[in-house]
Amino acid sequence: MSSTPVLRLSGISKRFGPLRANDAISFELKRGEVIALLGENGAGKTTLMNILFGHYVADEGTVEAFGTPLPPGDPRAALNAGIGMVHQHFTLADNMTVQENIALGTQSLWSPRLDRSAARRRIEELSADFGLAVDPAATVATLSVGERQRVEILKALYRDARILILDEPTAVLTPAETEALFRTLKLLVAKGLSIIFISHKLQEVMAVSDRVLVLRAGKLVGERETASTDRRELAALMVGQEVKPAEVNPARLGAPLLTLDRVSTAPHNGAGLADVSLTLTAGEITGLAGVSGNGQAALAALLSGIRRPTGGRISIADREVTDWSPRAALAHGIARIPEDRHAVGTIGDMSVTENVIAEHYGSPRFSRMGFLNWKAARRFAEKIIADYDVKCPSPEARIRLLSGGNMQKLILGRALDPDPAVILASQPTRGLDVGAVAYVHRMLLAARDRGAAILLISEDLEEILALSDRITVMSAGHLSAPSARGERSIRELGELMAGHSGEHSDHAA
Amino acid sequence: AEPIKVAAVFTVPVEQQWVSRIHKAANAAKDRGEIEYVYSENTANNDYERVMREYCEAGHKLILGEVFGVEDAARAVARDYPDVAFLMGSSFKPDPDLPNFSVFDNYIQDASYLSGLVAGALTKSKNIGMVGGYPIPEVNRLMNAFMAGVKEVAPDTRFQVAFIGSWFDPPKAKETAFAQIDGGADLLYAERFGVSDAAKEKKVLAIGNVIDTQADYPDTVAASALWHFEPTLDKAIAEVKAGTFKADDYGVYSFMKNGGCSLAPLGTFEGKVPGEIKAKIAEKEKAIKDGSFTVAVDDSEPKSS
Amino acid sequence: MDALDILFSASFWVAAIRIASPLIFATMGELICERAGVLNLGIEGIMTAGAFAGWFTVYAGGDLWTGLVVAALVGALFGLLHATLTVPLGLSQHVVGIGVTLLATSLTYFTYRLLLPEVTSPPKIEPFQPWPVPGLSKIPVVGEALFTQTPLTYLAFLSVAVVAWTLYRTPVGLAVRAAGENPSAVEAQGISVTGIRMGAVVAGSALMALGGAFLTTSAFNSFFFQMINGRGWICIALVVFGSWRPGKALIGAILFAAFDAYQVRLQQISGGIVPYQVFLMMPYALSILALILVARRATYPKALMIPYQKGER
Amino acid sequence: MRLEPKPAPSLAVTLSFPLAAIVTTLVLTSILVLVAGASPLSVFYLVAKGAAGSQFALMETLTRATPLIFTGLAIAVAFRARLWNIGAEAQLYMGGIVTVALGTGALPLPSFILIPVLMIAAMAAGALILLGPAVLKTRFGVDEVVTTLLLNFIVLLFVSMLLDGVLKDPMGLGWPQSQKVIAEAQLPRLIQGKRLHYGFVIAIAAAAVVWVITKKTLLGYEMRAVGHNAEGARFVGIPVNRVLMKTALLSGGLAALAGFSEVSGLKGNLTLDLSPGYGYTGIVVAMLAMLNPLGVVASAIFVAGIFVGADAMSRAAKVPSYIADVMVATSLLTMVVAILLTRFKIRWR
Ligand SMILES: Nc1ncnc2c1ncn2[C@@H]1O[C@H](COP(=O)(O)OP(=O)(O)OP(=O)(O)O)[C@@H](O)[C@H]1O
Ligand SMILES: Nc1ncnc2c1ncn2[C@@H]1O[C@H](COP(=O)(O)OP(=O)(O)OP(=O)(O)O)[C@@H](O)[C@H]1O
Ligand SMILES: [Mg+2]
Ligand SMILES: [Mg+2]
Repeated sequence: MSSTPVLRLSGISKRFGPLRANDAISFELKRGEVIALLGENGAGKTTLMNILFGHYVADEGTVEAFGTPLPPGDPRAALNAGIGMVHQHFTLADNMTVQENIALGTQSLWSPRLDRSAARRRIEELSADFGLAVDPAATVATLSVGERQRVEILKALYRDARILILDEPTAVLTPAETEALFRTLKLLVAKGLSIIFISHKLQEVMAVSDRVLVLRAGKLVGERETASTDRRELAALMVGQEVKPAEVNPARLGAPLLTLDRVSTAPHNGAGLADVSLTLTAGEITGLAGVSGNGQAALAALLSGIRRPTGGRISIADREVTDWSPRAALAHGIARIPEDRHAVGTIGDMSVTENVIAEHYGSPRFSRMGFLNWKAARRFAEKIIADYDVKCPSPEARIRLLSGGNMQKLILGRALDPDPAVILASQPTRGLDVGAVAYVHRMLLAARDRGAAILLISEDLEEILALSDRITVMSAGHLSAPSARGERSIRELGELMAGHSGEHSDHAA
Repeated sequence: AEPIKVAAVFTVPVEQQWVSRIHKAANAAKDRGEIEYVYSENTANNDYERVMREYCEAGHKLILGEVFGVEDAARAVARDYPDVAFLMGSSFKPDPDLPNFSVFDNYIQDASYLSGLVAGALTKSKNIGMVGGYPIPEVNRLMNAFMAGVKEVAPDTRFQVAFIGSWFDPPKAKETAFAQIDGGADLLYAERFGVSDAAKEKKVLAIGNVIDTQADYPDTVAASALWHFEPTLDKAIAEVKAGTFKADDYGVYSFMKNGGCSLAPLGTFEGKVPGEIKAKIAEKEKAIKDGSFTVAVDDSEPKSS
Repeated sequence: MDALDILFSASFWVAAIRIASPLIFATMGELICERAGVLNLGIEGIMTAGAFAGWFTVYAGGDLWTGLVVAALVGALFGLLHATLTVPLGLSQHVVGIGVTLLATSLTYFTYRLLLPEVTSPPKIEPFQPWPVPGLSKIPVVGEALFTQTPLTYLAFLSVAVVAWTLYRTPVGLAVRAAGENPSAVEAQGISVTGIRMGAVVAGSALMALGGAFLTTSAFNSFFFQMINGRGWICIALVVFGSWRPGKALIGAILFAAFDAYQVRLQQISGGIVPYQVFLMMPYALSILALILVARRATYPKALMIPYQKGER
Repeated sequence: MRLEPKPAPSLAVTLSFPLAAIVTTLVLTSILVLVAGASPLSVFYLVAKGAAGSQFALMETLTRATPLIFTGLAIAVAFRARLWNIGAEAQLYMGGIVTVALGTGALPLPSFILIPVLMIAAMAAGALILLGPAVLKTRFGVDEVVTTLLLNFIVLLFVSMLLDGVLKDPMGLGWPQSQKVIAEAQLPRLIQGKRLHYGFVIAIAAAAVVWVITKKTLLGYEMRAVGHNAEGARFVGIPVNRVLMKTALLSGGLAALAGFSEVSGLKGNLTLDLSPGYGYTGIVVAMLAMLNPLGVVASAIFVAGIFVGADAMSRAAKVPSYIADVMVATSLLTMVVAILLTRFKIRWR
């Protein structure tokens, strides 16, 4: 391995108002090297990468690629210098095809014709070379998250990127997809590319990286050779103290609180439910594993109230519900932690206060005769901020400006506030740092110990295994028979997830 | 003598046929040195009263305009400025209690009738198209007189009547005229700008209205009923000058016998109109002028037949 | 003629295509803007300015084609104003659009009155004449309808082809579409969203101005106040009706124009029993009806009306 | 070029940019006046005098501001919920139609009952006509920008039809105009002999009510939530479609009040030119006010003042009167830029 740095960042600083998102950060990336960038939510990782790529302009500091300085704020220069970036939030045009997304900007804007056949050939070549299977003619909107990520990587490779930046690429991937991604990364490194890889998942960091950089509150606080460190040390570096995994007490089961009886739904971001029966019991966490797109979204939408069943019955505390809506779900004591905290969990341009009362703004607690009681609302916001240790400038701040972890804490606080009977937690820790993950886990376990019935939907098998008292697997809209804690091995679960077993708990149709 | 300060408030641009006649007469008086003349065009009815008041405040002695939509407001202004004379296009009658407020209108049915005689003689298909803006008295009156003229010569003529719902959409007027030509019309009554253009393009004939456009369409416009605002304005100026301005209906000054309207010279069509018709025109014109024949004033909406 | 005969007469379709021509230009212009993510409500004013600029150039002695070039330039200039305010500054596209319409219209009227202070009847020019395409114009009905028009109508059809080709077959068109779908995808590929969007608005505005100029140099021969008379707003509806696709929008424009031509002809044969306003309403009401039918399937540009700021969180 | 938010701007900054906008407008207008061959020096004086230089001028400005306050409020309410109502013009005319339909003698009631009845009826009509596009939007996904825009044409033709038919004034000699409303249906003038009428007072009251609704009530909260993120609002249990319907009703009703107030307070009857585009100008007014209901009052008076002042200036300076609209447009565009600059700093690079 050559030791010439392909990339050098020197003294990068960036402020957003009073906030120092990056504070004098310097490091080098070598040819064929994989650097993992670690840090809590809001530590400044994305900001740093955005500066490197030219989306943001640093207040101070310079970026050099292959020995030449990059002009600040010019993504095109970064691209031309051979830097490719896979953003934390994908930058794909949904209504356009894979090929169009990849070819965008690769030809001179003023050439009279798109060279479509050549583009297609090249995409197919790259797909084959690096194991990035995807149909160039498919519309992006129809692709799974994993496929979209492959498109993003292809975008970079298509432009002959020599340096690839991946911002939390695995946060939204299934374990299988993650493995495929890592295989691709190995191939890339073998071809001499250098990679910067951001993740909150320490086992991934240990698996793929050569070197680890740790950011905390905008500062580079540590640098380790991967071979000479371990997960505990990295976690401690990130958070500034040791992170203890949440402790699990034995479950004390209560009455069944929510029952689905042969419920079907229309497809929703993937498969719909097909004759699904499920009971959530007080004091128990039911873990729902599965490859995304198999009906988890439909189940979450159903329990949130935003979708109605097309068949079957929902009973809550043994009474069948007839009228079903988000309001009805809330009224029946179902707390919802949505999968996508930006799109549906929060209203980004409204304040923290306005967001935390969103589910109960019409209750006597916050309103009187059609008028909002802003004082009570603000008191409630302050309470949640204090109780859940949310870092935010003030209850009046737009919630959009909060980091993912803090946003998630607010959603948690809002959902758990009046001790809900049933909790629906969809991907509750996606994209969160280790500290925040442990925190969310503790809160969920505490709610279970208080007697709530919890449905945990997650693509993170480790999380499912750690928290669930009972595990069921979803595949093609069907549920497997549940298994108790520790009953099935990871391999068995994996096979169920892949749909390799006809073993469904559903009544025969 | 000092020229009289005259201000005009128009609700449409001064190119619009109707207003252009007032504007022309006022400019002529200005050129003769009798008046000082300013105007506001395209004034929305909402702003009309304010503009009138501003002119009154600025010391103008005679205000011209058209108050079809703002009758009450205009009269209120007149009440507030008793020393200013108002000569306004209006469908209503003057009010003796408001001695400084007189009205006029384009009573040119005499000329329209005569132009109808020409049209009746020239249409071969006995099918005439008429394109109007809105069916209001000022328009209906002329159309009806024209139709009466046509029927005098060619009683079995069919009329296609259309309103385009706008004073100012020549392309639309032109399209409508095209449609009427498709429907068999070989002569068009050009109440709106645009109609003569269609006639010219499709090589059919047109009859002009209010202004003479034969110069622009020498092979198309056979005859025009002209409005002359000069008698109306000159009368008013004289009254103001003499200090004898009073509430009056100046409508009659648009009548043929007072020189307020005329049939434009046949010009390029001199040779194309049959002699008997020319004779008939001369005879009717004489009868109108000596009062032995009156063209009916019919303000009802004309319909296709 | 009865109501059905009209539909089979060539002269009716000739009229429909002629009425459609200015709409086609302006609709293509609006379509480009919206495809790039910018709603251009300046259309009505830009058409007015184009109508005047084109006409006046010819009136002042320029030839007809020069008039068109001037019209397009004036349109582009107002487009540049619109684009500067809505794209890099990210101001409300509604306000700026209405402001540009008001500014372009009133400036045009002001200029008209300054340049032609004392006219009592509108000055005329010699407009484009119909130019039957040899051979093709002899085909019954269809040939007559399509190929006995003025050169400007052929140009309108050509503009549809050019816009469609550009959007779907060239790199810049790809960038325009992507800018309207997801600007950050464009930025991430090293293309300036600001540049693409501004370019689209400027080019689109030039086309709108040509639509205006069609009215004064082809459909008619002089300039009038209030000449555009809502045609610009119609084009905005046509873009939606056409689901933001040039071909469909073309069909929409022709359908709308056909309704318009049809109602004029129906008015003649109804004998005044039905109020004429009902006929005038027809094209608008049918447009709404048509929108209801297409709405479900339409996929609008996702980033339409959403300003893009680089590095915004 | 990038925009960076400024930390809470000082009062001086907040005021200086709009001031600069006005100065810019005046300079640009002066250039046009110069081109027109008149002296540009007195433009500022003449505009100010024409807009507020006398009691008459001030009353005229406020008279013209009245309908703009209503339509501005209508737009502000709708845009807050991202209901793009471009059809305030149509709603205004619906208000006018109802006012003359019921106010010309059909309801022989005393003034203090008749006027509220007319207001409610007018609001209902305006609300109803916007409900159509709102339903089409929520049920069929039809873009409301287009439907509300097209309805403007349809309603205007409808008015034209009524004025040729059932609402035609039998004494109107065929002009497309309605009868006058009866004395009981008229809003009194605020000052004898001036045009300013109680519609202005109602407009101010409406602004206050709308302010309370948007800032203090559940509906205001819901509207804002729906406007910012409809999907998120639906998730947390806000009945999005119902909120949009309520918004449409409120917005349409407010715009209709403009029609009511113009007929009942100013014109007395309904004509085809009841509104010279107040519905469209309302958009401008609302956005200048940044959708703040109280700001709408100020911005309506500003827009009206510029128009009235510039119109008077055109006559005093003897330049074509179209300069008034040029000035309104210029001041609007410079003003939105100024408002932006009070809140953001432009950074090159
Ligand atoms: N455009 C912006 N305006 C204001 N603040 C911003 C902006 N972008 C980022 N921030 C703030 O800067 C800090 C660093 O954010 P950044 O996105 O870099 O964190 P991160 O390390 O990527 O976090 P995560 O793990 O959640 O992705 C955060 O506090 C964030 O709120
Ligand atoms: N410039 C704009 N263009 C379009 N819509 C806007 C604009 N500004 C705000 N809105 C919409 O208006 C609604 C309310 O805006 P905003 O969040 O500013 O409310 P607010 O904070 O209560 O207002 P204010 O600052 O007047 O108190 C939102 O639905 C938003 O989408
Ligand atoms: Mg990040
Ligand atoms: Mg994150």
